[in-house]
Amino acid sequence: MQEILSFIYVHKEAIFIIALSILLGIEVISHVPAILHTPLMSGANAIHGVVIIGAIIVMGHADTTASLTLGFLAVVLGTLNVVGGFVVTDRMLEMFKKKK
Amino acid sequence: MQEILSFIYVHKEAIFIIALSILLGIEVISHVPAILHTPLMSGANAIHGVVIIGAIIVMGHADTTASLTLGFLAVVLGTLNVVGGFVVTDRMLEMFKKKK
Amino acid sequence: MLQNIPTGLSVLELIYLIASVLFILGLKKLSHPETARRGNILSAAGMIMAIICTILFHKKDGQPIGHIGLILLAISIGTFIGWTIAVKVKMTAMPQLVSFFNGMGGAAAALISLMEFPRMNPDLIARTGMMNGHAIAILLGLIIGSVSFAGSMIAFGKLAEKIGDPKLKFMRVVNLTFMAGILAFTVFILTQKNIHLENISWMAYVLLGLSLIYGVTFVIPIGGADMPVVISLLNSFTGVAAAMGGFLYDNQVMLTGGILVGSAGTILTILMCKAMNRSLLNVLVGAFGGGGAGLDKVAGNIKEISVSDAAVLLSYSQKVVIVPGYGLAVAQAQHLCHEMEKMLDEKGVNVRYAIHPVAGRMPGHMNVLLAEADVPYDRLSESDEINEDMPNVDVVVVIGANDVVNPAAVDDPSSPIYGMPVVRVWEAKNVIVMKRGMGKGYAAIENFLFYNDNTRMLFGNAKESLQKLISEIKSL
Amino acid sequence: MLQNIPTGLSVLELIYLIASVLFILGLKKLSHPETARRGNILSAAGMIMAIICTILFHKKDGQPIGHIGLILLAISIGTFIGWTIAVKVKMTAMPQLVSFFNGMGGAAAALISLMEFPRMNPDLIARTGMMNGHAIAILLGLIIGSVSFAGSMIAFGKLAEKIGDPKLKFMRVVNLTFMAGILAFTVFILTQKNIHLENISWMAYVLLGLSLIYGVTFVIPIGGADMPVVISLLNSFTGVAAAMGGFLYDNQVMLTGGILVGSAGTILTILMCKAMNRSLLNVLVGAFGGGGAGLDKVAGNIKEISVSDAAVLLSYSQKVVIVPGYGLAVAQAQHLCHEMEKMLDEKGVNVRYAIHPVAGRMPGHMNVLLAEADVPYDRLSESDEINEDMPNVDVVVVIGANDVVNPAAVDDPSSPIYGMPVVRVWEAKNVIVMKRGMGKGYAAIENFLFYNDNTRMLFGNAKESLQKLISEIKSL
Ligand SMILES: NC(=O)c1ccc[n+]([C@@H]2O[C@H](COP(=O)([O-])OP(=O)(O)OC[C@H]3O[C@@H](n4cnc5c(N)ncnc54)[C@H](OP(=O)(O)O)[C@@H]3O)[C@@H](O)[C@H]2O)c1
Ligand SMILES: NC(=O)c1ccc[n+]([C@@H]2O[C@H](COP(=O)([O-])OP(=O)(O)OC[C@H]3O[C@@H](n4cnc5c(N)ncnc54)[C@H](OP(=O)(O)O)[C@@H]3O)[C@@H](O)[C@H]2O)c1
Repeated sequence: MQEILSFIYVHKEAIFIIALSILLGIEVISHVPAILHTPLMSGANAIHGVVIIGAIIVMGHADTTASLTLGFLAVVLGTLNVVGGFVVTDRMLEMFKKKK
Repeated sequence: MQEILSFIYVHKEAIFIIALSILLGIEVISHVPAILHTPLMSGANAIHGVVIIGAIIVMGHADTTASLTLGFLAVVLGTLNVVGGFVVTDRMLEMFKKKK
Repeated sequence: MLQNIPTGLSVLELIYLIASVLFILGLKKLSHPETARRGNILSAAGMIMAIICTILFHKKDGQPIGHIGLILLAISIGTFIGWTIAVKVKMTAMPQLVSFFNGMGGAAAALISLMEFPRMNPDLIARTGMMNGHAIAILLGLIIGSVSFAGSMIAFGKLAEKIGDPKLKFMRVVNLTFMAGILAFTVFILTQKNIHLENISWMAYVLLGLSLIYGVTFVIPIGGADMPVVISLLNSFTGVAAAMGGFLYDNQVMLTGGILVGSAGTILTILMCKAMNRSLLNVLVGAFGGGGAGLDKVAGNIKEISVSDAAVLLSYSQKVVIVPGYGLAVAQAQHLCHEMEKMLDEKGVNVRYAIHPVAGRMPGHMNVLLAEADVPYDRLSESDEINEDMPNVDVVVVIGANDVVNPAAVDDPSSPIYGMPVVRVWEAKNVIVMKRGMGKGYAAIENFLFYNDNTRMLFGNAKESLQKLISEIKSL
Repeated sequence: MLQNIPTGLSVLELIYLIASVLFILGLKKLSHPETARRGNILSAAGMIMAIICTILFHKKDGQPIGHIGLILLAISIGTFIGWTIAVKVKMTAMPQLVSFFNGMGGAAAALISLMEFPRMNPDLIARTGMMNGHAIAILLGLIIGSVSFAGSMIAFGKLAEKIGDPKLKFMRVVNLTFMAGILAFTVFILTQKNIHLENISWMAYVLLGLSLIYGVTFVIPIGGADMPVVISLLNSFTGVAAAMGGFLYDNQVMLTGGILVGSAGTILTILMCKAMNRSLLNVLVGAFGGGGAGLDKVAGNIKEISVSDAAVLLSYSQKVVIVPGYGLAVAQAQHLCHEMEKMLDEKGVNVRYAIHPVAGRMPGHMNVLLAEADVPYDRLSESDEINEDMPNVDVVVVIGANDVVNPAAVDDPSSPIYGMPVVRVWEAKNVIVMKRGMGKGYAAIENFLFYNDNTRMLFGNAKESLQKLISEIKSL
């Protein structure tokens, strides 16, 4: 219990940021029409590709060959998520645009 | 310039919290119907009464009579804002409730 | 590091988190009619939690909150006064009351800054000069808080009709000068280096003085009828000022709460302007507003109706719509209006009210007014709804409304209110307009509705006209 | 303190802030049809900014990012592969692709945790044992990331029809056991005190293994048709895993971005379930799903229609509505459908499509399908819109749809789909249903529409039936 409370105190800003982000996520999504569910899922999928930042940091400070290799893999996978995610979403949304 | 940049770095969490709160405020309010404008204004008015927390902190650590007096005044005014704000809002909203 | 944190501080942070979430949820619920009241209670709960736990658990450099007795006394006094005022004041005086309480919050924020200024950390100032987050937060809190305080008091005075609307064209120049002065002086303070705080404490008072004056000059020239918008703006100012305190004390609940109100208040201000089809700038600089008795330059035919004819027309109609406006509020004729509606209802007439969102002088003014007179909620319809059915309505009774029934909003692109949604009363079979004379409305423009073929005027103070109408209907 | 911060780090924080705001705005715009594409581009811009500036400006203990050449190589490889796949893959294979990319993100998060585990600060561990924020974030990132990876791969396989839907009742027990095991093991790791990291590094691998297996067993028993919901759920998992990385590196953009997706993804999952009138639990535990050919137990009259009669009926109608469903996608008959629609249009028939939000197997499936065949956007109407006009429609052609036109949703409270909004085709003057036989739809329930008086069945694979119909109409 003590540990959890101290944890909260030390990370208070991060916890606030988390709470606010959760509320924002809910707020922003809650009125989306059903036909946009799939592109939205795909777009959100691309955004969590932000994990690539972590992969870059890990790889950028890797000191052994093993960790460099794993880091390399992480960056490749993260990039896949980002690039694939955004491109696929764009393709889907292109289908929805009004044709003249 | 340098000072502003350092400022940003030192207060990065606070700045994130500010940015997220701004977006939340916008998001939450943007669909309010016109008849609720006045009660909403009043309700928001009550919430910024949170300034009373600051007043309590100042007064709680006051060391001179002068600052104690000012602090006392600040707490009284802050309380006015909080209590008056919430009660007035509640009275207004009572008027809107469906009568049977 | 982890073990040394006192439990109280952690609990406090947790409570602050919960309070912030409650503020957000409260605000969210406040913006939907069915949940609004619960939303207000939620935020209040968050506030109470935050206050109690601050007193119990807050520590500064290991010191707990002192003077608890006095603090509780201050809170009791504030609660007593605030509660009494809030409960006693008449419903129609609500807007000025909101303004008053808003001013109190602004004053509290300014006072906090004033006290923190001489207490700034000398080490920090030795290292960075005055250009640091602490000093910026203090100065901003001071400026914004005092502008909000002074401005709110003026707005309060205007709404309570203790302060008039002087037509001061030069005020715009004065205002800009003041704003520039405050800005320059703030920059001057922030660029001080290698100074002793005692030597510059007076500057805080000068800044306070300037800001208070600016608050007055900012609001004075704006028309009384625009005060709801101004109050909403000052409301968001106070929010920002409170957030500065949060920055100062590294206090997240003040930060979130304050900024939330700051941003929500700004949006609300814009929404209120939009509902009147004006821009915020237009309101602040004051292109129109204040209303007044206008000269009748239009050569047209005004057709009056006698009270007895009006009574007959109403009693033998099937569908009647009442459009209340600012004049009804001025005349305080809401109770008579309800009485007439009940009488017609008993005669089998279908009576509804068309509520325009910006009828009156504050959003929801008509709802509050009619609710005070116990008009059943389901009789009130939004104007859009009624508009669809308008051609089937036999008689529309416009009581003290003007701009919200002006056809120019629909058919005259050169009109300043063009594009504003209005109640399209002219589409009904008959229109009876009750007002004192040919006075203009808030927007101070001509209304051609009064010259229409199917419009009949019933001149006189709304209260008296209604009284006569009621006794006439009774005697039928 | 203030002066010693390198400019790069401050710029980086600023960029992170901007990127986070762009993510939020992007997501917001993504949820409105007109702005969706711009929203996606906004988030992408934020991402690119964040990546570039991290490489340029990030510092850890004063050390800048190293191995930049290799990093750029890795990014190039990832970009090349990702782009190629994303551009080449057929529109109809989109859902599995999303699942695949989602898995990649999960794997990256798990890898990061795996590498950070042995690098934890020994001082911290000496002081607090494993129970600290750092360790918790690492372990959560590892677990959630690998579950998301493994689960997404299975979902991918199911949608690509490489993995079937085994009916494994006992899986529920297996799953709960695994979940409990992972939980217990995590708590075990976290309660270690006074240990050397080298001695427990193997535990991270065990946890990884357990989580991967759980990811598989979690998704395997869920029906293929429910995969969109599962992917959405795993999507929000990956978001949370990414946020853990943000916690680890005190990196706000990862934190905001990850949590944002975590919460938005969860809401989206729930909305998707709602659109199918089911609960999330029901989807995960799998009450129905998988569809299949059902036995016809209803004694009723099925009336068939010949291709030539159908052609005549359609050609001489004024208003025709096409209701496409999953069968149209299976038969890949969208191009033929468009051809028929054009031919009818040339004959002066007013043809529209009624798009049900959950027709097909992913939200918006029909929009994507018909857009692929170049059906003009303004021919597509939402089912609610069409419903109002239904009594005036001469012929409704149901092509491979079943559940979305089931009257039980409206009039049979005992039906599992009761309350789901449907296209009320039975209110039209005539209904032609094109499907292969009496097979049931996704919900595996009977559809009494087929037995209605004004319903005619046109049995056969949608592609072939349409082909015949077209040549018939041509020859008229
Ligand atoms: N609701 C808000 O939030 C808000 C805020 C600020 C501004 N406004 C503006 O206020 C206006 C509201 O429109 P409205 O139609 O309600 O009012 P209005 O256009 O201001 O017209 C009020 C009319 O009532 C008549 N009147 C005044 N006292 C009366 C009395 N004792 N008995 C009978 N009639 C009386 C006046 O004519 P006589 O002098 O001939 O009697 C006047 O023309 C809009 O222009 C709106 O934009 C609204
Ligand atoms: N859109 C989503 O996001 C989503 C996600 C998951 C689940 N779902 C669910 O999926 C269902 C969608 O409804 P729906 O009406 O589109 O589809 P459905 O109810 O699944 O019915 C599809 C029908 O198409 C027929 N069919 C199959 N292949 C065919 C072919 N080659 N040619 C002609 N007909 C063929 C089948 O009958 P025969 O075998 O007799 O031909 C079947 O009855 C709903 O229950 C919904 O809740 C939707």
